[in-house]
Amino acid sequence: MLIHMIKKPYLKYDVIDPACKPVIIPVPGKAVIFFNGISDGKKRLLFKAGDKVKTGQKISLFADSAEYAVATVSGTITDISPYVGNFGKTCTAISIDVSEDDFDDSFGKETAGQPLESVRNYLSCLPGNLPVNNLFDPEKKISTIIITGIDADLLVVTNQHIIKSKQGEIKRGIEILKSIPGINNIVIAVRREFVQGYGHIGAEIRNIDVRYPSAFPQLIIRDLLGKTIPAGKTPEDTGICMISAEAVASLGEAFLHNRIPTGKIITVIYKDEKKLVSARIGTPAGDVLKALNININNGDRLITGGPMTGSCIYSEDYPVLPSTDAIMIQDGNSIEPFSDYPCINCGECIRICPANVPVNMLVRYLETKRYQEAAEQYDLYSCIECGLCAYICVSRMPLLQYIKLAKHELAGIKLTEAANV
Amino acid sequence: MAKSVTQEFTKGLWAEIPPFRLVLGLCPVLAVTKSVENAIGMGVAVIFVLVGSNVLVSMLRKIIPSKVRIACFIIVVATFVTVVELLMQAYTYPLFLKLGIFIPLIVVNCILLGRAEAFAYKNGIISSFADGLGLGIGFTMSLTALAAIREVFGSGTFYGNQVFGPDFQPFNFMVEAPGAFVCLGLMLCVMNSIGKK
Amino acid sequence: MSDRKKLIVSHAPFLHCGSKISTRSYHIMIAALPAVLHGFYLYGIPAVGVVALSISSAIIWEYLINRLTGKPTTIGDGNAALIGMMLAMLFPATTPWWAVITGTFVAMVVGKHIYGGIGGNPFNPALIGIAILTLSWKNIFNIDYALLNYDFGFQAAYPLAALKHGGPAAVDSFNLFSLFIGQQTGSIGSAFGLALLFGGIYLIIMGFIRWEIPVSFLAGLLITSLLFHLSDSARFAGPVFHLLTGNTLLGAFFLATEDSSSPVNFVPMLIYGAGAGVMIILIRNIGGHVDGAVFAILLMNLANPLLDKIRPKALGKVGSHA
Amino acid sequence: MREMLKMIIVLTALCSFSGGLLAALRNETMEKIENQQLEFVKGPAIRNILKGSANDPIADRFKIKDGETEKSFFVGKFDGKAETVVFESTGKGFGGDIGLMVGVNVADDKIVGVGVTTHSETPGIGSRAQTDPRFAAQFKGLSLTGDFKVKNDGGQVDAISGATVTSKGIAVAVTEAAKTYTSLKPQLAEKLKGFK
Amino acid sequence: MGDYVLLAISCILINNILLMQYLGNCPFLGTSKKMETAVGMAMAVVFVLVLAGAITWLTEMFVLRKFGLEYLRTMSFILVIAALVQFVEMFLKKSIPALYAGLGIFLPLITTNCAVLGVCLINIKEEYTFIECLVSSFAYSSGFGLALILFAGVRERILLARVPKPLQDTSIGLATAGLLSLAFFAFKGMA
Ligand SMILES: Cc1cc2nc3c(=O)[nH]c(=O)nc-3n(C[C@H](O)[C@H](O)[C@H](O)COP(=O)(O)O)c2cc1C
Ligand SMILES: Cc1cc2nc3c(=O)[nH]c(=O)nc-3n(C[C@H](O)[C@H](O)[C@H](O)COP(=O)(O)O)c2cc1C
Ligand SMILES: Cc1cc2nc3c(=O)[nH]c(=O)nc-3n(C[C@H](O)[C@H](O)[C@H](O)COP(=O)(O)O)c2cc1C
Ligand SMILES: Cc1cc2nc3c(=O)[nH]c(=O)nc-3n(C[C@H](O)[C@H](O)[C@H](O)CO)c2cc1C
Ligand code: SF4
Ligand code: SF4
Ligand code: SF4
Ligand code: SF4
Ligand code: FES
Repeated sequence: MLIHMIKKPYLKYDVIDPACKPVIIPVPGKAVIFFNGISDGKKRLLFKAGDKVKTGQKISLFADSAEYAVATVSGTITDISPYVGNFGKTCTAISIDVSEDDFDDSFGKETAGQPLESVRNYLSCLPGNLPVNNLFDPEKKISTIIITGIDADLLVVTNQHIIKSKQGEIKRGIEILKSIPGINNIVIAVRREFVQGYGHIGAEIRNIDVRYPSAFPQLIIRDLLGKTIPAGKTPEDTGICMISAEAVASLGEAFLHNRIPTGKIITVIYKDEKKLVSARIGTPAGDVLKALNININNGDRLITGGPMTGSCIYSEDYPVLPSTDAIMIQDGNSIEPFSDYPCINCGECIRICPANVPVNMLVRYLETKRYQEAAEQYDLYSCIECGLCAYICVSRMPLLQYIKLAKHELAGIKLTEAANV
Repeated sequence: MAKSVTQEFTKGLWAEIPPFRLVLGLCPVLAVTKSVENAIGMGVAVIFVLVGSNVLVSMLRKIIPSKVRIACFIIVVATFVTVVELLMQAYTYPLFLKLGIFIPLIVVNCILLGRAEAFAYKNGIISSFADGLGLGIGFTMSLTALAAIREVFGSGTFYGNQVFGPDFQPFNFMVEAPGAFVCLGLMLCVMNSIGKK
Repeated sequence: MSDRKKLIVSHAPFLHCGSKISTRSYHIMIAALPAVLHGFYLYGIPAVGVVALSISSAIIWEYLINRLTGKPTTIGDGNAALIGMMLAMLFPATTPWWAVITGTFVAMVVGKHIYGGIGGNPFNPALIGIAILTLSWKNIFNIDYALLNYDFGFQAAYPLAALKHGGPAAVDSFNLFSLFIGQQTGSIGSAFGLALLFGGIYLIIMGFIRWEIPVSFLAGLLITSLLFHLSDSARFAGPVFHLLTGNTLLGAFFLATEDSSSPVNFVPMLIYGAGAGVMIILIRNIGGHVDGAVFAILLMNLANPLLDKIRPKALGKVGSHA
Repeated sequence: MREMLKMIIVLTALCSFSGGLLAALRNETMEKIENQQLEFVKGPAIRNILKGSANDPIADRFKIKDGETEKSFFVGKFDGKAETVVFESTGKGFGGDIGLMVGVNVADDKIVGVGVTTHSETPGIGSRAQTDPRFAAQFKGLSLTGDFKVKNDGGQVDAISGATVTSKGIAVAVTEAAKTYTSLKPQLAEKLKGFK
Repeated sequence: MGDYVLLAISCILINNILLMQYLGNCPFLGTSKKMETAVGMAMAVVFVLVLAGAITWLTEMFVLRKFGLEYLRTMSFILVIAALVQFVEMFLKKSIPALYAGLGIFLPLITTNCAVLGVCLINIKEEYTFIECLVSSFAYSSGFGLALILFAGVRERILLARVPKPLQDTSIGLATAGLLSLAFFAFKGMA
C-alpha cells in the first residue's frame, strides 16, 4: 500500500501463456471486405453485385485509382455500399456470398520476378496491416523499421503469439524488408520473455517495459531509439516505420507460400477470459463469437481493439479487418458510465499521463471548445491517446473522447482553411 | 433613433443604469457604499457634475474642435468637480472627509467623460440635460441600493438608524473591502438575471 | 437482421479504475474524524451540535442551490458534507447556531457555487467561510474569549494568543507533548495533532492527497520558524510549538490539499506548500492575526494558477516551456 | 492654421472661464471652508479638551505671531475665567506628521488635556494614540515644561505597545508645545486679559 | 532606507491600492481576462504612475503651493497626467517602438484611471517627501500590477469553469476580486 506515496499502481501488459493455441474459426457464409475510399456516384465502378471473386484476388473498385482491396474469400459479390465509421471516416463495404475457396494466383506469378513490386501491388491488405504506402513513399525517407512484437493495448496478445509461433515467417519477412532501398536499421520490440530463438534474425532485439502504455509507437521510439517525435507528427515523418509482427509474418508467409495470407489472429476478450482465434479477414464479428459460444445481449458493448483504445461497433455484422487485433465483449452490467461532472483538479491524470500532458487544464479548454488554445498552450498534440487519464479520472470525464474530438475538429478546421486559400 | 427627452431620461433609470449596465466607474461604487449617507452624498455630487458637464459640453459642442475635444471635456468636468469640492468643503465638511479622494476622482470616472463623448458632444442641450440627470439618478439609485444592503447587514443600521435589536452583531464582512466586491458582484448577477427576463 | 441486438456504443477507454468523488470525500471525512471526536471529548455537546449543524446545513444549502440553478442534485458526492465538516473543525465549540449557518452559506455560495460547483472554486470554500466569519465577528472566533467558561484539566489559554500577547516566555509552560496529544484549546478540529497527523498519513497512503503539499508545507513552516527562533529566541517561539498549535496540522493535511485550489504539478506543489508554511510563520510572528493558517493558505490558493503553469515538458514538445 | 488657432483660442477661453469661475467661488467659500476645517478636523480635539467650557472656543480664537508663522489659540472659559487655551503642535510619527492639540491652564501651567487632530499612522497600531483615551489621559495634570519622553528613553510617557514610534512623536509634539508655550506666555497672558 | 522598505511593503501588500483602497477597478476588471494584457497593463501602470507621481508632486510644490492655488489641484493634476501620457505615447512610438508595441494600447486607458490620479492625490495628502513620493508611486503601482497578474491567473481558470450564466464575466470577476482582497488580509497588521 505504501506504494501510493510515491507512485500509483500501474497497469501491466499481459504476457501470453506459452501453451496458448488459436481456435480456428470456420470460413463464414457471408463476408464483408472494406475498401478504402467511396464512390462519389460519378466514378465508374469496376465491380458490381453479382460479380465473382476468388480468394486472393485484387479488387480495384475505381478505374482511375491505385487503391485496392484483396478478396479473402471466394464467392459472389452481393452488395457494394458506402460505410461511415467513427468521426465520419468513410469507406466502401463489399459484401460477398462465400463459396468454396478458389485461389487467385496472380501474386504467386509476379513474386518471382520483382518481389518489391509485388509487395506494393498485392500486399497492402495483409493481416496486421503492412503499411505499404509508407514504406514505399519516397517523400517519407524511411530508414528505420520497428517491428512491434507486443500489442499496444492492454489484454491483447495477438502479436506476442505471432512472435512466439511464427519465427520462420518473421525471418523471411525481415529479409524482404531489408531489401527495400534506404532501410538501414530494423529493430524488434518485444517482451524479454520472447527473445529466445531470435539469435540470427538480422534485426536488433529490444525489450519493452511491461508497464502500459510503453508499447505505443511514440514511447517505443523514445525508449528504444532515444528519439522524440514532435507533437502532432507521425513516426513516418521522422523516417521511422512501425510494423506489427503479424504484418511482417504475413509478408514472410506470402513469399514462403507464394500466396496472400488471409487469416487474422485475434484476441477475443470476454469477461475475465481471453481466447486467441484465427479467422478469415471479412468474417463478421458475430460469427467469431458464435464459434466460441459467446452470447451477446442487449446493452452489452462490442469493441474492436483493446479496452483502452478500441472502438465500439454497432452491430455484430461488422467484419474482421486486417487491423483487428482484438474483439472485446463487455457485459452491460459492468459498464462504468462516464459522468458529466467537471474536473475537480485532483491531478491523478497528470501523474499517470505518460506524455506529460496537463490533462486537468486541457480538458477545461476542450470542454469550452477552445481547441486552438488547447493545442497551442496545453499540449493537445502531445497526447498519444493511451486513455490512462480517462481510466483514472475521479470525475469520470470522457477525457480521451474529448481529446480525439478536438483533434478531429482541428483537422477539419485545417482542411477548410486549406480549401479556402 | 431619435428618442424623446423622457426616453433619454428614463433609460438611465433602468435600461442603461450605471454601473450595472455600463460597467464603468466602479471605484466610487465600491468605496462609498459603506453607508447610505455616503452613497447619497456621492450620488448627488455625481448628478451635479454629470448634468453640469453634459449641458456645458452640449452648449459648446459647435465650438469645440474635435481634435482637442477630450482635453476640453476634461477641463469642463474638472471644473464642475472642483466646484463640488469647494461647495462640499464649505457646507458638508464631514461628508467631504468621509468621501475623501473619491470626490476629486469623479474627474476620472469613466461615466462622465464617456457621456460627454458619446452623448453630449452629439446632442442638444435639453437631451443632454435629460441624459445626465437620468444617468445620475440611476447611478445614485444603484449606489443607494448597494449601500443599503451593505449598511443594514454590515453595520446593522440604515442611514445611521439601528435596524435590528440591540443583540444583533453586524456582519462586518459587508462593509469591509472584500465584502464590497462580493456584494457588487452578486448584485450584478441579480441584475443580469432580471434583465434577461 | 430482425434479431439485431441493441449494443451500447461509447468511447474508449472501456475500463475505469473505480475511483469516485464520493469515495474521496468520505475517506477524507473518516481521516478527520478522530480529531473531531477529540473535539467532542473536550468541548462536549456544544461541539457535537456545531459539527452536526455545520454538516447538515452545508448539505441543505447545496441542495437548495442545486434546485435554484436547476442542476442535478450533487449532495451525493459528499463534497458538501466535507466542506461542512472542514468548516466545523475550524469553528470554536461555542459558535452560535446562526454563525454556523451563515458560515456554511458563505462557504457554499461564495466559496463554491458561484464558480459552478465542485472543481471550479479558486479558493478552498471552507477557508472562505471561516475567513469571512472571522472578519465579521472577531469575538466569536477569538478562542480565548469563546472558551472562557470551560473548565479543562490543563492549561486553558489558547497557545497562539498567549504567544502573540506574551511572547515565548508566556508559552514556556506549555508541554509540547501535551499539545501533541490534544491537551490544548483551539477550534473543534485543530487541537489533536496526533490524530490529524495520522489522518493525513492515511490520506497520503490511500492516495487521496499528494504528499508533496503537506511535506513542503511543514518543512516551510519548521524552517521559517526555526530561523526566526534562532534570530531572537526571546521574541519568537520555536518550530515545534508552531507545528503543534493552531491550525497548522489541519491546514497542512486537510485544508491546503483541497483539490481545486491547489496545484497538481510536482514543483508547483512544493512551492505552494512551502509558501503557505512560510506565510503562516510570517503572519504569526510579525503579522496581525493570531493564527495565520487560514489566510496563508488563501494567499497560496491565489497564487495557484500562476504556480501551476510550471510543468514538465510534454512528450514531443518542441521548443521550451516555462 | 485656422484650425490650430481655433483650438488654442477655445482652450484658452475655456481655461480662463473655468479658472475665473473657480477663483470667484474659492473667494466666496474660503472663510466658510476654514471654519469647517477647524470645526471638523481640530474641533473634536479642542472641544474634548475644553469640555464644559462656557464659550465656543472655535469662535473665540485669536492668533499670535510665533517667529515667522501665526499660531491660533482657542480659549476656554471655566467658572467665568478665561484661563485655559488650546493650541496645536506637531511631532513626527510613524507615517508622517502628527498634529496634537495641547490644552494648558495659564494659571498653573498644567496640561488640561491633549488630543490628536491629524495623523497618518497605521490604523489599529499608531492610530490608537487618537482613539484610546487612556493614552491621552496620562498627560493630564503634568506641567507643560521641559522635555517629554517615553519610558523606554527614561521619560514619563507610557508608550502604546507596538507603536513606540507614534508615542515618541507625540512626546516630541508635547515638548514642542512646552517650548512654544514658554516663549509665548507673556503675549498669551496679555491677550487673555482682554477676554471677558 | 528601512523606512522606505516599510513604506513600499505597506503600499504593495497591506494597503494594496486595488484591494484595500478601491482604486483602479476598471482596468483591473477590463484587462484581467488574459494574462498577456494583464502583464502589459501592469507594466504600463508602473511606468506611468512613477512619472505621474513625480511630476504632480513637483506641480504641487512648485506651482500650486507657491501661488496658493491648491484648490485647482484636481484640475491641474488631471491635465498634467493627460499631457504626460500623451507625451509618453509619442516619445515611445518614436524612440522605443518595441516598448510602445507592448504598452501602447494601454496608455490611453491610463489617463482616465483612478489609480493614477488617486495615488498622486494620496502622495500629496500624506505629505510625502519627493523620495517617499517616488517610492510610494512605484510601490502602489507594483501592488496594482501584482494584484492584476494574480487575478488574471485566477480569472483564466474561472473563464473555463461552469459559472452560472448570470454570474459570468464582470459579476464573477468582482466576487473573485473580493476573495482576492480577503486573501490579502493575510498581510493585515504585518510589521
Ligand atoms: C442566517 C442567519 C443569520 C444571522 N445573522 C446574524 C448576525 O449576523 N448577527 C446576529 O447577531 N444574529 C444573527 N442571526 C441570529 C438572529 O438574529 C437571532 O435573533 C439572534 O441569535 C438573537 O439571539 P441572541 O439574543 O441569543 O443573540 C442570524 C440568524 C440567521 C438564521
Ligand atoms: C491584551 C494585552 C495585555 C497586555 N497587558 C500587559 C500588561 O499588563 N503589562 C505589560 O507590561 N505588558 C502587557 N502586554 C504586553 C505589551 O503588548 C508589550 O509586549 C509590552 O508592553 C512591551 O511594549 P512595546 O511593544 O511597546 O515594546 C499586554 C499585551 C496585550 C496584547
Ligand atoms: C505597515 C507597518 C505599519 C506600522 N505602523 C506603525 C504605527 O502606526 N506606529 C508606530 O509607532 N509604528 C508602526 N510600525 C512600526 C513597527 O511597529 C515598529 O516595529 C514599532 O513601531 C517598533 O516599536 P515597538 O517597540 O512599539 O514595537 C509599523 C510598521 C509597519 C511595517
Ligand atoms: C485532504 C483534502 C482536504 C479537502 N478539504 C476540502 C475543503 O476544505 N473544502 C472543500 O471544499 N473541499 C475539500 N476537499 C475536497 C476536494 O477538493 C474534492 O472536492 C474532493 O476530493 C471531492 O469530494 C479536500 C480534499 C482533500 C483531499
Ligand atoms: S485462452 Fe487465453 S490464456 Fe488461455 S491459452 Fe488462450 S490466450 Fe492463453
Ligand atoms: S477505420 Fe474502418 S470504417 Fe474507418 S475507413 Fe478504415 S475500414 Fe473504414
Ligand atoms: S490519453 Fe490521456 S494519459 Fe494518455 S497520453 Fe493522452 S492525455 Fe496522456
Ligand atoms: S483525473 Fe479527472 S478530475 Fe482529476 S485532475 Fe484529471 S481530469 Fe480532473
Ligand atoms: S472608476 Fe476607478 S478605474 Fe474606473
